[in-house]
Amino acid sequence: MSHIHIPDGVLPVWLWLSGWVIAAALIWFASTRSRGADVRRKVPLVGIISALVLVSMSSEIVPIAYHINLTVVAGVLLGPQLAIVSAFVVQVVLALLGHGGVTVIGLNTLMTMAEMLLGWALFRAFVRVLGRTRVRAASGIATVVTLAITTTLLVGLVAASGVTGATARETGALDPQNLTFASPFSEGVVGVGLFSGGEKATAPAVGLKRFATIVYTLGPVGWLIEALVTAAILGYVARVRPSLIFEGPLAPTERILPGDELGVH
Amino acid sequence: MDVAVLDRSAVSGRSHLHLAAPRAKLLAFALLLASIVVTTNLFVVLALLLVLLALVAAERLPARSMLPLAAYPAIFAAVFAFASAPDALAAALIVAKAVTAALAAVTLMFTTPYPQVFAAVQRVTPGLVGDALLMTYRAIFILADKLADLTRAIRLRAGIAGTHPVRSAKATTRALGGLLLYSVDLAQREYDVLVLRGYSGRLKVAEHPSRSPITDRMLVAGALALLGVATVWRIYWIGLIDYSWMLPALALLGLGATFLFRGRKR
Amino acid sequence: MTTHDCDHIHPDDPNAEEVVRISCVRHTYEDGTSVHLCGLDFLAHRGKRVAVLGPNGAGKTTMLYHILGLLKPQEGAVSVFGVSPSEEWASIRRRVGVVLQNVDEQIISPTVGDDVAFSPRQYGLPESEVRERVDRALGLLGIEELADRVPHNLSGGEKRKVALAGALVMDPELLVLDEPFEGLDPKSRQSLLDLLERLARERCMTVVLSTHDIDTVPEFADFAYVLAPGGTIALRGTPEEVFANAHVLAQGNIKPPILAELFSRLRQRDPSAPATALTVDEAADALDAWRRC
Amino acid sequence: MTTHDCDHIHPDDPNAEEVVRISCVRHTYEDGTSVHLCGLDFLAHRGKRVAVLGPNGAGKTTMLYHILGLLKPQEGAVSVFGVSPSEEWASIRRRVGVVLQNVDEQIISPTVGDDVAFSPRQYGLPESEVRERVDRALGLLGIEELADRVPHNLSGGEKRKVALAGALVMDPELLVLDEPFEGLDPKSRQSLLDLLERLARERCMTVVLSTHDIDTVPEFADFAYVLAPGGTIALRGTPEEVFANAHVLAQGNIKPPILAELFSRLRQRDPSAPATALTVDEAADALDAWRRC
Repeated sequence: MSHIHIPDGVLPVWLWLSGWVIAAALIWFASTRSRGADVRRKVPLVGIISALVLVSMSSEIVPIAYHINLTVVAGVLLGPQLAIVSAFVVQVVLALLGHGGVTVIGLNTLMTMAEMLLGWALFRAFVRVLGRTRVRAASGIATVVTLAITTTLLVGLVAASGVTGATARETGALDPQNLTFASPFSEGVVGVGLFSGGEKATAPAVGLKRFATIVYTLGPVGWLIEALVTAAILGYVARVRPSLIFEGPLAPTERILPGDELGVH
Repeated sequence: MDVAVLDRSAVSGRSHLHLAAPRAKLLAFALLLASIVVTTNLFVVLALLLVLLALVAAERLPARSMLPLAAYPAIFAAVFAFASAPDALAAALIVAKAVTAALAAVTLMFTTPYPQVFAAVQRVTPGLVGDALLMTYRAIFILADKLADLTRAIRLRAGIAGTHPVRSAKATTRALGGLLLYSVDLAQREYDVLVLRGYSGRLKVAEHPSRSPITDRMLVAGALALLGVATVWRIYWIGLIDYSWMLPALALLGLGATFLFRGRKR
Repeated sequence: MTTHDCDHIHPDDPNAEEVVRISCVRHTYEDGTSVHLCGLDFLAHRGKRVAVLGPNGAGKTTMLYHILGLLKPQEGAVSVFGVSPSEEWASIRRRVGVVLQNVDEQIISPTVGDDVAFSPRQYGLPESEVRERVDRALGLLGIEELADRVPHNLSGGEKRKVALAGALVMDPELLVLDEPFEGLDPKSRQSLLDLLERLARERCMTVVLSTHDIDTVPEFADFAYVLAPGGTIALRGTPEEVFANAHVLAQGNIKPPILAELFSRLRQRDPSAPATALTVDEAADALDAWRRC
Repeated sequence: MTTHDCDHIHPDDPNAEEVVRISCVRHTYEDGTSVHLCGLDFLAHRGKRVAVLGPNGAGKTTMLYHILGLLKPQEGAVSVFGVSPSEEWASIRRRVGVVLQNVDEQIISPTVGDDVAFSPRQYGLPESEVRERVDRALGLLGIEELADRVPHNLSGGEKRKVALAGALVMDPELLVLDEPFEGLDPKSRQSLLDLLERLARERCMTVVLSTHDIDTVPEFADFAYVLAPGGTIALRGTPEEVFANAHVLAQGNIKPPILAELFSRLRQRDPSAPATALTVDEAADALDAWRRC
């Protein structure tokens, strides 16, 4: 659930605009706090982890329904400051490839950010509780909890947007009244069947309930897949290169020389 | 997501849109998005979509690669619309808006090399963000290649699909773990190369000048006109609603004319 | 594994068992580049070591990808063990071992032992047999001591050996190697050559490899094929036959081995100079004899 | 660029201008691997082409990384243009051009032209000068027609040329290349050798490169250094001097060039055989003369 697939021009302006404002503030905060050389050294890492998230998002496990996000992995490896930047970068690229709306980049950034930051914090907490030997368990639980929380955030967002009903009137975005229009076909069968104004008085709660039901029934399967993948990946990294996980994201990485240099022991 | 095709088109395409200044294209893109946000009329959105399609056709852009990308968000929009839209009309509007905005974005990316687009973002964001954005884009290619190599290796050594889904899933996940480690090492090497080649905290992108100022002006003027139409229809919708059908009809005529003209030129 | 007699099979011998045959395959890449593997048929017989030579971009890798069923011929036919690899890869993949160019990406497990065990585990062999096979494969390459190491921290040469162990673990009948000598120092190269020779002799394994390291060909190959740019198979034969055709090699942007060049220079100056020798020892013998006579 | 006289500088000549000096540097990696570049000092003088030879894992790349300031010596000293590269890289980096091993990862811009323009743009040169420099660098390598191409569609050899153009665009005084011949076919290799020779001669450029392709050394290098496993600098001198020490090469797991081997075999059989020739032409001359006398 790392981003909302809501197109441009559906959410009310105040909502997506405040998404942009909050996201911009956080990005500004993160980048002013990270002016040091040790952060600059990590810029390629931000780029490459963001690309990894993008690549994994675009390789679907079950076509259309599920793709993995690796947001928790990204959060754990990047730490909070860099994760904020990474979330924004991921959403900009997605939007420019037509994958999501441009106006909702702000909100989507906040969603991805929330996932990365929560994932990072929960992973660290669970590792502290369970110990370093149980990285898999810690990352699995952290992922499920993170996704459950961010899915709830998403439902809350949709509820706040009011796109599902009468409150849309004040935003004007999907005013049922605006949507009724007269066309040359409006008297015919087509008009009545497809383009009639429909049940104008749909209660707001119905749409939201339907949305929430869909998200909460389809969601957990995705959470589980994501948790298994995250656990496997972080378990692997913990085994092969533990310093990446335990020493904090800004610790200098071990320099692995390409090619033939590590043959002598 | 075939990024390689996109990049090739953006860099080596020779249409008018390729000649236009990136700034003009970004401005036109923003105006078009504004029209999509403003409008609440399905016919207006359809007209915008048809105009864009006519543009793609007239410029002979690689529609075969562009349209699937643009249609992709329709799937999610449809899910969202099904879940939350009060009626079929609203649902159709949601899907149409998604596809139109996506087509606009895809048209921009297929006609403008990515650093030119990202340079615009870079100008208004902190250095860290712009640089990360530029590096992300490049890394997508490298990682997509690596992932392809990895899955190829797995296929050769046992095959992914088939009889043991759990074992296959495990293998795929391990491959992702390997890809991650590779990525971390790659990041280090990439930074080394950047420093060796003169990087000191800000990637510099030279802005492409316009090679066709007329196209720039026409693009912006056209986008402004569309925004105007969308706004007028939004404000005076009660009076204009009976004539809404004329917009997509006009756009459709334009699209037809484009094809006719294209055919004759050949 | 018993020892078979795999010697003395000439490519034109009608009784030899064909393992790989490629007839006039054309492949066009997305960007319009076209590789046309034609001219002569490519053949590899049981127990033979076959080298594919050619300059950068001639289509060596394309050819190997066709053998592995990774590409589907748009024209012409490929047959491996009598079937089309692109259509029935699943039925022959246990009989084929592969090491592609970038060994880095072919190592997919957290330890060397696990990685070598990848294929047998995927095929669902019992764990005891898996372990036995892994030990055997590591032993063949002489890298038993690496079993518990993390592949990411190995040197390039070691990684190549691990990948090779992973390819040999299922006792394949056909081994396909893309540029296996790249990045190996002389000692590692020599031990790889010895291993391939042993596998071909003792197990009747067919080995197909691509290389542009021409100097290893006389030491390695029973037969060599030379690709000209664009994929045309310009030459085939034993290394001696191939290297005798210096002008075809030159057309294909292939530098003949240094010794072949030296002997052809000597013959230019003095027609009594001996015929081309392909190894240093033979060359020293020949020159010594030439001087004495 | 004017032509200088860069010839006839012997490494022990006190008047020669030192560009690089490495004295007994030790580097220990986190996993405990230690490389000790000691034994003899490594020196590279202005206008000279210096080859670093050694088997896999001897520390060739480690040595180059020290020259480039990417590693900081824990012991010993490195000096490039008189300063320590790990501390003052910014002050010398305009004078150094680099191509590392994985060229794929070093091409970072969307078109070849932009990529070659990377360094001058980063240094803030005016756009007109940037363009002029890019054209010149592309011209040097004969790849002007690639300027508008997308790098990821290029062949391996083309990518290597693009990376080299990017390294040459600032007219560096020192060029550092890690295994530049890897993956090049004979023709591309020869044209790279010719270019390096021209750069060293006409522009007095110092070239330091690592390779395990021993046969290119006589053609390429003014001086060669041989690293033994562990990083010890076992030998230095002109290619002739180095290859005369066959036993040191053998200890360092380096196979001497084929011709050197041939001549040493001949001398074993017949002490009157000529001294080692390093190119095919010289060898043919020497053998011809030997036979006649």
